[in-house]
Formats: sequence, C-alpha cells, structure tokens
Amino acid sequence: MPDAIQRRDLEDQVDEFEIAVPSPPELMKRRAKSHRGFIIGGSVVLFFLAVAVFAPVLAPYDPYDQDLTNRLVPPVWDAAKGTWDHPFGTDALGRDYLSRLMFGAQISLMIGFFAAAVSAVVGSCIGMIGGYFGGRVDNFIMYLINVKLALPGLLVALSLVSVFGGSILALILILSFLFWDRYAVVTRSVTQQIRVNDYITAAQALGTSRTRIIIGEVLPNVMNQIIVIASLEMAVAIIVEAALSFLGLGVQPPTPSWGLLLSEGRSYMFFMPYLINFPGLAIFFLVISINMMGDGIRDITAPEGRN
Amino acid sequence: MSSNTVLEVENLSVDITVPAGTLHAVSNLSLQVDKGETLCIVGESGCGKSITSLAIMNLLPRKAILTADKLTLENRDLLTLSETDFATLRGDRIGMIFQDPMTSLNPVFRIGDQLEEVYIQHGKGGRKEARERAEFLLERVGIVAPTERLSQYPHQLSGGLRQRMMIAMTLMCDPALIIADEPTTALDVTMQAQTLNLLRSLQKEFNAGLILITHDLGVVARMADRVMVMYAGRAVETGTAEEVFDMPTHPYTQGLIDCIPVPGRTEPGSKLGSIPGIVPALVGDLDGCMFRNRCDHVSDACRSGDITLTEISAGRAYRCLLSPEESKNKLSVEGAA
Amino acid sequence: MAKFLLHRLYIAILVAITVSVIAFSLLRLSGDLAAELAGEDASEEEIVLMAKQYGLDRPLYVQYFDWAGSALTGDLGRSLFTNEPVVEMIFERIGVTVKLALYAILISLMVAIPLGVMASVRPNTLTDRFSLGIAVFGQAIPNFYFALLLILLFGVKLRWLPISGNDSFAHFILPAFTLGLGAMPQFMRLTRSGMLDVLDSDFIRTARAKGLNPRRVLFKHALRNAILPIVSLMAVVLGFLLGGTVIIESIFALNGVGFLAFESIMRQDFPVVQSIVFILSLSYIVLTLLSDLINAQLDPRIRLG
Amino acid sequence: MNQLMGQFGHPDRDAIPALECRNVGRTFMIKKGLFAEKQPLKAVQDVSLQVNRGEVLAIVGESGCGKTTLAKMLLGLLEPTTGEILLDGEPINSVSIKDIAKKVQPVFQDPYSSLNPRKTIEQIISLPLKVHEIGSKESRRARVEEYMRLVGLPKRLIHSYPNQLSGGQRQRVAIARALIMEPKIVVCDEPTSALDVSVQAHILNLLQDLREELNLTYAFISHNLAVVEHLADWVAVMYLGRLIEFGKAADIFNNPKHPYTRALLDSVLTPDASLGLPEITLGRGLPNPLAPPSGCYFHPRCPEASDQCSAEPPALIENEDRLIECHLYK
Repeated sequence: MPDAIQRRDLEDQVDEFEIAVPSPPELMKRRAKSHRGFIIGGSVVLFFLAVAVFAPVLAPYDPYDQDLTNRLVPPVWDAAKGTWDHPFGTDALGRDYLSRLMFGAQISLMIGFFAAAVSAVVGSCIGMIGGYFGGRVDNFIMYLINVKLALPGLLVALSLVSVFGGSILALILILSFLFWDRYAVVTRSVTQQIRVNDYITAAQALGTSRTRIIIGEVLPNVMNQIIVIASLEMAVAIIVEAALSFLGLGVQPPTPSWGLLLSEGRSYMFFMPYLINFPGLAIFFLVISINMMGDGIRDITAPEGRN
Repeated sequence: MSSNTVLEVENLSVDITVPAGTLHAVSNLSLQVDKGETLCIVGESGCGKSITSLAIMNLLPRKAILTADKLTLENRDLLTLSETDFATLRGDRIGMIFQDPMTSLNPVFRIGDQLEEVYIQHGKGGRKEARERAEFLLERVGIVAPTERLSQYPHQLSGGLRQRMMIAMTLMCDPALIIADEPTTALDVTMQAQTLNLLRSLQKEFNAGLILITHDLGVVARMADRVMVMYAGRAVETGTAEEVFDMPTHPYTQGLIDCIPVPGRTEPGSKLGSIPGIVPALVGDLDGCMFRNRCDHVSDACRSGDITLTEISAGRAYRCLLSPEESKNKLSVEGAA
Repeated sequence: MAKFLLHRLYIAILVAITVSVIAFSLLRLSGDLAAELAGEDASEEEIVLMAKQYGLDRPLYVQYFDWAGSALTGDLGRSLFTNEPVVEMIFERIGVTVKLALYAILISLMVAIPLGVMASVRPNTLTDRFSLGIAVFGQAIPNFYFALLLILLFGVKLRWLPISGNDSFAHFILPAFTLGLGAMPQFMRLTRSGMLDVLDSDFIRTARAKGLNPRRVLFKHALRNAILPIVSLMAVVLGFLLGGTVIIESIFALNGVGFLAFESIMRQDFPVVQSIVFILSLSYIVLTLLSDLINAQLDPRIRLG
Repeated sequence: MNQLMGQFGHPDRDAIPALECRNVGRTFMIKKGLFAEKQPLKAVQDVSLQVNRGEVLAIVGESGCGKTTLAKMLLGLLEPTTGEILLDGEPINSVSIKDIAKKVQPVFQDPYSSLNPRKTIEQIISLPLKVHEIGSKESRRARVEEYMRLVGLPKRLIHSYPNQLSGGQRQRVAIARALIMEPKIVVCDEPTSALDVSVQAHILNLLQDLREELNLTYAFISHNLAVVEHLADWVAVMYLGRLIEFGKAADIFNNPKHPYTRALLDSVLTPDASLGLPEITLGRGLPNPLAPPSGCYFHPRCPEASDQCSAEPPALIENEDRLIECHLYK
C-alpha cells in the first residue's frame, strides 16, 4: 500500500450515543443464563450423565447380582415390605433395581449420544453438499432423502437388529441410519439460504475452494441448527433404543437397558407397578430434559445479525 | 380546525417495551392532513416514520403503547374507539399502501376476491357492486383488461402491477385518508414516477388526504404539499415543500439535502456533504437535542432540557435552539460552501 | 401444474423402485436363505436342492427381477412359517392397521390444530404454555410406557376399556390415543410456527389494514396459508404411523400388519417382513403424492406456476 | 466491432485498457419442467466496452437488465458463453480464479449479507490473505489494521462481529476486504443502495478518495443515476442484457440519445420542490427475458418506435461521441 495515503480516523472517538451491542457469543451467554428451560433441562441431563459415569462407584450393588431370596422387594416407601437395603426395590431375580437403573443410564446416554453424533456428521455433510451445489447433486440427495423417508424406519431397524444382533455398536449404527435424514433436510435448506449471501460470493471471488467455503463459511452458520437437531434426535434415539429393547430386539438381557427393564417388569406390572414406572419415568425425565435443553439451545442461538 | 381537515394528531407518542427498557419510537408528534392534501413524512431508517403510520392505523405491535392528546379522523375521536369499531374505519375511511407489493397481497386468493372483500366487509354493497367497483378502479389505475386481471393470482403480476392493485384496493371504499409507506421503494426507477403520478392524480380525484412516508428526498420534493422531517422519533422540521427544501432551518434537514448528489447541481467528483456520527438508540430517558452528536452547531444548551418546536409561521416549525436568524446565516453559508 | 405433478410422479416411481431393491436385499441380508428354508438339521445336499427349487442359485439381479415381476402381478411369495401367500396375510390384517392409524391421526389433528392456532394467536400466554406442555409431554413419553400406563389405569383399575384384541371400536381407543399422542407435538408445533409466520406476514397486515374482521383474517387469510405445510406433514406422519404400529399393536394385541411384522421378525419370516416394508413404503409414496396433489389444488402458485 | 471500439473515445490509444469486454455474452439454459426443452435465457448479449486505469465505468439499467450477470463475469465467477473479457489486455479465462482475484475484487449491495455473521471483523478482512496464504498471522493482523485505518474503521472494532456495526461501518469492512488484495479493479454492485442517504454520502466520498489514492478502476453498477453522474467517467446503459448506449458520463447526462436512456434520466427525482413529477411514457414493465420482443428489445415500451423497430434489430453503431443501438441514429 502506498505510503502517501491519507489515514482516515473518522469514527475513532466514541460517539456520545453509542451503546455497546453484545457480540454473538456474549449474547448467547446472556441468553443461556436467563433461559429457565435450558438451565433446568441442562442440570437434569448433567445429573443423569453424572449418574451414568459414576454408576460403578455410586451403585450400591452389582447390577447383575441375583439374590433369589430377595425377589420383588418393593421400594423403601412401601410401608409393609420396603427396606433401605434396596431403596428402589428388587426385580424378579432379586437384583437391586436402583443399581440396574443407574447402569441403564450408561447405555441410554451412550447409544443416544453416539447415534445422534454419527447421524449428525453423515446427515449434515449430505445436506450441506446438496444445498451448496444444487442442480444434479442436489437432485440426487433429495432422491436419497425421499428413499429414506419412504422406508418404515422402525420396521427396517427391527429387521436389521434381528439380522445383525443387538450389540451396542450395531444399535448405534442402525439408529444413525434411522436419523440422518432430519439433519440432511434441515442443513440442506439452511445451506440454500446461506449460499445466496454475498459473503459466499465474496469468498468465491477470492478463489476459495469449495471445501473451504463449506467448512469455513457455511458450517459456522449451520452449526446451531445441527446442535439443536442433535439434541432432539438424541432424545428420540434414546426412546427408540428403549423401544427396540422393549420388543426384545435391542440390547440383550441381562444388560440393564431401561427398555429391557420395562419389558421384564411388564409381566409384574399389575402387582408391582414400580417395575415399569422407574424405568419409564427415567426415560421420560431424561428425554424431557434433553428436549428442554434442545429447545433452550434453539432460543439461545436464535439467528442474530439482522435487526 | 377547518372542516377540510381529515386527520388531526396532537402529541402522539409510541413507546415499545424492549429487553433493554422502553423504546421511545415516537415522541410528541403532532400533524394535520387536509382533504386533497399530501403530507410527506421523511426521515432515515429508525426515525419512527413507519411506526407513526401504524399508530394512526391502530396496527401497532402488541408491545407498543400509544398515547396522544388528540387523534381524530374526520372529527371522530379515534382514541376512545374499541378495536372492533376501529376495524370498521380501516379500509373504509383510511386505506394503507405498503412498501413491498410482492408480499402484500395474499398469494392464495384471486386479486378480485381481495379487492371485493373490502367493499363487502364494509357494507358498501353486494358481490355484483363490488365487482363493478373493482373493474372501474382497475381501469382508473391504468390496467388493461381489468376483468381478466381480477381473476388472476398475485404471483401472475409484476411488482408495478401489484402496487397498482394495492392502490385500487385502498380506493375501493373511497377513503378520506390514504397512508402510503414507501410505496415505490421496491419498484424500478422507471416504475416509480408512474406509480407516484397515479397515486397523486387519484388522491386529488378522490379528494383524499395522503400521508406519504419515504426516505427519498426527491419523492418528497415532487409529491409533497407539506413536509415533516423526522429524526429520532420527533418532528424536527415542518413546512411546505418549497420552504423546507429552499430554506431548511434544522441542521439535520440541511445535512440530508447536502448528502445527496443532484445532477446539475453538485459538481461530479466533488466531496458530498455528510453527517458524521450515529443515530441514537431511543431507549431510556431522552434529554436534550437528539441530533447534538452529529451537529456542527452544537452548544452546551443542546445537551439537556426539553427542546421544543419553534413555530415560525403557521405550519412552519423547527426543533432547534438556533434562532431563525442564526440558522439562516449558518446553514446557508454552509450550503453555499 | 401438470409438469409439476409429472415431475413428482417420476421421482415417486424412482423412489419406489429403489425401495423395492432395498426391501429385496433385506431378505438376502438374513444369510443363507436356502439353509433357512431347508430347516435346521438339513444336509448340504438338501440345502443345494432347496436353493435350486426356489431359484436361489441364480444371480441376485435375476432373482430381483423375478421377485419384482411377480410383485407387480400381486404375488409376494409365501410365508416361510405358515406357507400362506404373503399377500393374503397382509390383506387380512391391513384394515386394522389403517383404522388404527386413521383414528390416531384424527385424534392428534383434532387436538393439535386448535391448540396450535390458539397458541399462535396468543403467544406466551397460558394457552400457549399449555399447548407447549402437551407437545413436550407427547414428545418425551415413550409410547410403549404410556401404553402400559393406559392399560393399568383404564383397563385394570377403572375397567372402562378393553386392553387387547380388535373386535370393537372400544378396542381401538387406547391404542389410537397412544399413537396419536406421539404425532401431536409435530402438528402442534408446525401449526403454531406456521401461523406465527403467516400472522407476521405483509399480506396479513394488508388484510388487517383493510378492516376485515379478525376472525376472517385468522381463518380465511392466515389459516389457508398455514395449512399448506400441515397437509404435507399429514402424509409423512400417516406413513410414519403405519410403520409405528409395530409396538402399539403388539402391546394391545391388535391383529394388524404391525403385529404381523413383529411376529415375522421374531420368527425370521423374511418374505413377510420384506413385503410389509415394501407395501408400507409404497403407501407412504402414494400418500405424499396425494398431499402434493392437494397442495397444488390449495396453492395457485403451484397450480398455475 | 473491436476496431470501432479502438477508434472511439480513448485519446490514449496505445494504453492497454484496465478492463475490456469484447462481445461478451452469457446464456443460461433454463429448464422448465422435467420433459420440457431447455430454453435459452440470454442474460447478457454482445457487450463490448472498455475502461482505463483509474476511471469509473458505471453500468446502469433496471433490475433484470443483466448488470449482475455481467458483474459476475467480470469477477470470474461466471464464464462468458461468447466473447472475452480482458484484464490489462490479458484474457480472463486464461488465468485461474485466484489470479483474477488478485486483480478484481467485489463490493456488494447489502452490507448485512456480505459479511459472515459468525466471524469477527479481523477474520473477515483477513480472509483473502488466508485463502491466498499471504503472510504470517502477525503480519496479517498488521495489514488488517492498516486497511481498517484506510477505510476509516476504528481499530477497536477489530474483534467485533458484524452485528455490532452500523450499516456504514459494515460497508467499510466490505471495502477493506476487497482492497486488502491490492486489486486494480473493484466491482461495486449497488454499494450504497441499501444505506441511508447520510451514510451513502460517507461511502461515496470514501470510494472517491480511495480511487484517487490507489489509482483504482471501478466497475460501478447502479440504478441510482444521480450517484452515477456524480462518480462515473463512462456510462454503459443496459436493457434486457444488451448494451444500448455507451459513452462518456458527461456526454450521456448532457445529451442522452437512446429513448430508454432518456426515460431513465427523466425518472431521476431531484429534490427540487419547484418541479412536478415527470411524465414517463414507458408504459409496461420489462418484458419476459425468455421471450424477448422481436426487433429492438425496447420497442414495446418505446415512445418513438416505428415499424422498423419491431421488424429488425438495430446494430450497435458509433454515433458522434458514443456507441448506441437504436434505429433513430444512423
């Protein structure tokens, strides 16, 4: 740049009426702090996470230890038979129900998290590519999404599980296959909106590579949406895993999956309703708090920039 | 007040609750529009001109609070009207034209239905009369083959045509007042003059008052009988178009006029005049002159107190501490420089 | 519009073919079909014989065309378990499933749309919170657990409603309600957000500026526009519900296609499973085509575009 | 045609123009429906013009006249289907987009959509340097600060995000981003039409200063003729993808020849209260570019159209001080 150039210091002094506008990260922090749903949901999720991680330390018993002399002990608040030895009672094989529930949290969270994450990566890539390139590429991706939508997901998942078995890895992969389309649909349409922005054209006019534009310019603007869907899909993945296990086609006994606990408790539910209520409510509260957190993230990251 | 007056507003204020506090979108605004008269409200974005129009239409967002000493339409007090009663005036006595003709018409209904609907809603007549009226007005706004157009949907028309439809729609019930909010901003330059011409000739023909809201000084100069310049939610200068453009008394008005290049007047390639600084955010307690941060003639007196409108003659006023003499000397020297 | 529909039809056919390939492969994934057919303690020779008899020794694509060809004539093969023709098995039961899905979608629409509209008209009020609460609950409660709760309450405690079988209308109430609750949140959210968008639009402002009465603005001008995405969603959800009946039908022992699918999966009866997958996919495709048709009728931009 | 261009207008005939278009055209194939034949949409047809270093070329016309397509071709984002574009005498399609980027940079209309809302001002202005792998992190920072000063942005904004800036400040950021590659040519696509008039004046003044200081060439696309008159040395008027009048700005503004140019000039509303509204007789809006009118594209709207105009298309000819495409001039 030539030296003779006049430097302009037009706006260097702060104007009397200037008010500090928070930056997007600051804005998010502020909104997060004042968002009740996000805080409550997030805390409950953290609680479940802590229980899952520290289950080996926290759980009073080994979840697989059977004690046939203490079968179907009701929870502690049952005045007649409840004891503090088994605060949540025992199941039909005398296993401590609290311990089994705690270890169940591990399985739910692990499968939910990884299924959501794997499908997020796959689905978002597909969606952004379709949205950015348009034309034939996009037509092909729309076709893929249409095929996925047409298949009855749960049924295909059930058949796949029955073929490949209910190992945790298989479940994660099969669930990922079930969920990628939502990411693809949303990231595709958001990318289409972003693609027409002038900052993309500016980057193209610099000779920026397409990969760099997608990762550097598009992705940061789609990330919110991906995280929001991921949280909601994680919740759905947890329910579907439980459903598969409930039907006997997911995690195999004696692994303490919540869905499996429900299905095992089902035969006793008329007399011992706690056997279905504990795992049922555990799923319900975990899912509802993840949903609250997801809705919170959506509100917190609401698109800013445009006034 | 003469019997010619259509709209009278005194000390209208609109406050909007926002997370940071109260936004004083419009403060103590008074205006009057006569039959067949065009009042142009001009200002830059965020000056409160559109909020003013929505306030008169009683279409403000839920979070906005309106206060006024007086708000009458054809001598009817609008402040005491219930929402239901107000709705009977909208579309009947007051019509409004919005900025973007592409989105202002409902995409799923025929143009004809949308035009006739106003007429029928306000009890002017049945389907047949409404259709006749619509055809008559379409012809008046210069649309060939009106019958055909009436059975079309909005997406089948160009922007210019849609804006003419909007004009026809506001005239369905022969309103006393038309409010047009940036009616030509979304149109091509070649369409702008035609649309404005049409709007003005129809307004004169129907003898309606017109409030034209715009940021374009060219439009104001050519359309206005009277002008109100707004800044930061207040009127800073009022007068006839000639008065305001030939002898601006407020530094902001002068600044605005200096800003725009004018073929034949500004030397090509020369420096344009410019207004430094930023528009104040109108949140919280507002004291003193709102333009003081951008004004060349600022003094300590400008920083506090209530700066009121100084009236020079009937309808001619400005909101500045400079005396008319001072403002004439200072501003004209600057304008010449 | 003809072009638009032709285009949709073309995609639908393409998707249907792909789905048939996937459904077909599902059967082959299960391992050596011939061994399966021959039974557990069959000898090598018996398996080879079996493969020959069923044409399983031919190349896969030939087998596919063979299968697809007979599928086109309405022959989907026979069950490995009961040896009945699959088509008959499915048609015996599909009525129950369709009934269930229709009841469910009716229930969810009847609750979701009014609540969604009310919530959008008065955002952030008690109505809004209430409907949001229902949406959150419906989303979070696993339907199999909710089904068990309903059985405990209405079937066992109160003894108002039957809890298994499909003999009468009463038998459908609990399962349809369970299924409908799951679909409700989507409709409610879409109605609410769609209405909020529309109510915020310029043409609604125009309608209000015309002095139209508020009910007309809401139900004629706004809802008519907001209904377009709901129609599309209805097709998706109905397709989804048909597939989602697996769990509910097995819990309530409704003898529908879902229950059949579940049983067939459990006993590795893959010709039945693949046919159900294929038929459900086809019905989804037809439903979305239908919703496109309805939307084209409702939206002049498509009809005349 | 090229001979013609060479004889015309430029006193310094030996100088190589900074930017030259030779019969540039761009046709898009529009597919309407699945089985329909693809239809050609001639967005730009046969445009020839040139501009020297340090001059401002304004391209004016209504929306849909092909301004933006032409701009994209100048930036190397679209390839012309016919003709060629030369930068300093070098054909644009002989070099890579990265090499074009070193010579031509854009400034866009909407300062809200031209800056990535998720990035800081530093990241935005330094992107060109990063993409072209110029300098270290520190030297890039120094250069960003230098260019922020050049365009009048206070240093304290370097870590801000676009949402914290006013419209005028954002447009300065966009200008800094365009200039940091030290291009010779800046393509300004309606750079002030989204701004308030008081801000517009700042940006126009800045653009003027920068041109003088850096000897920049502008291709300035605008529908605001008042701004064009103020800034431009050369004016190209486009209609439905065709160049219909081209000449020195002063000549065109003093003596518009093409009826369309005249109509455009007439529709400029100067803030003069003593004047009324102009009578524009263009009648209808722009015709469908997929089915352009026969003969002269402008004849359905032209107040001076004759039978010849609807029958045969006029050729672009040199008339006195300019190029013009109209049967009225022979």
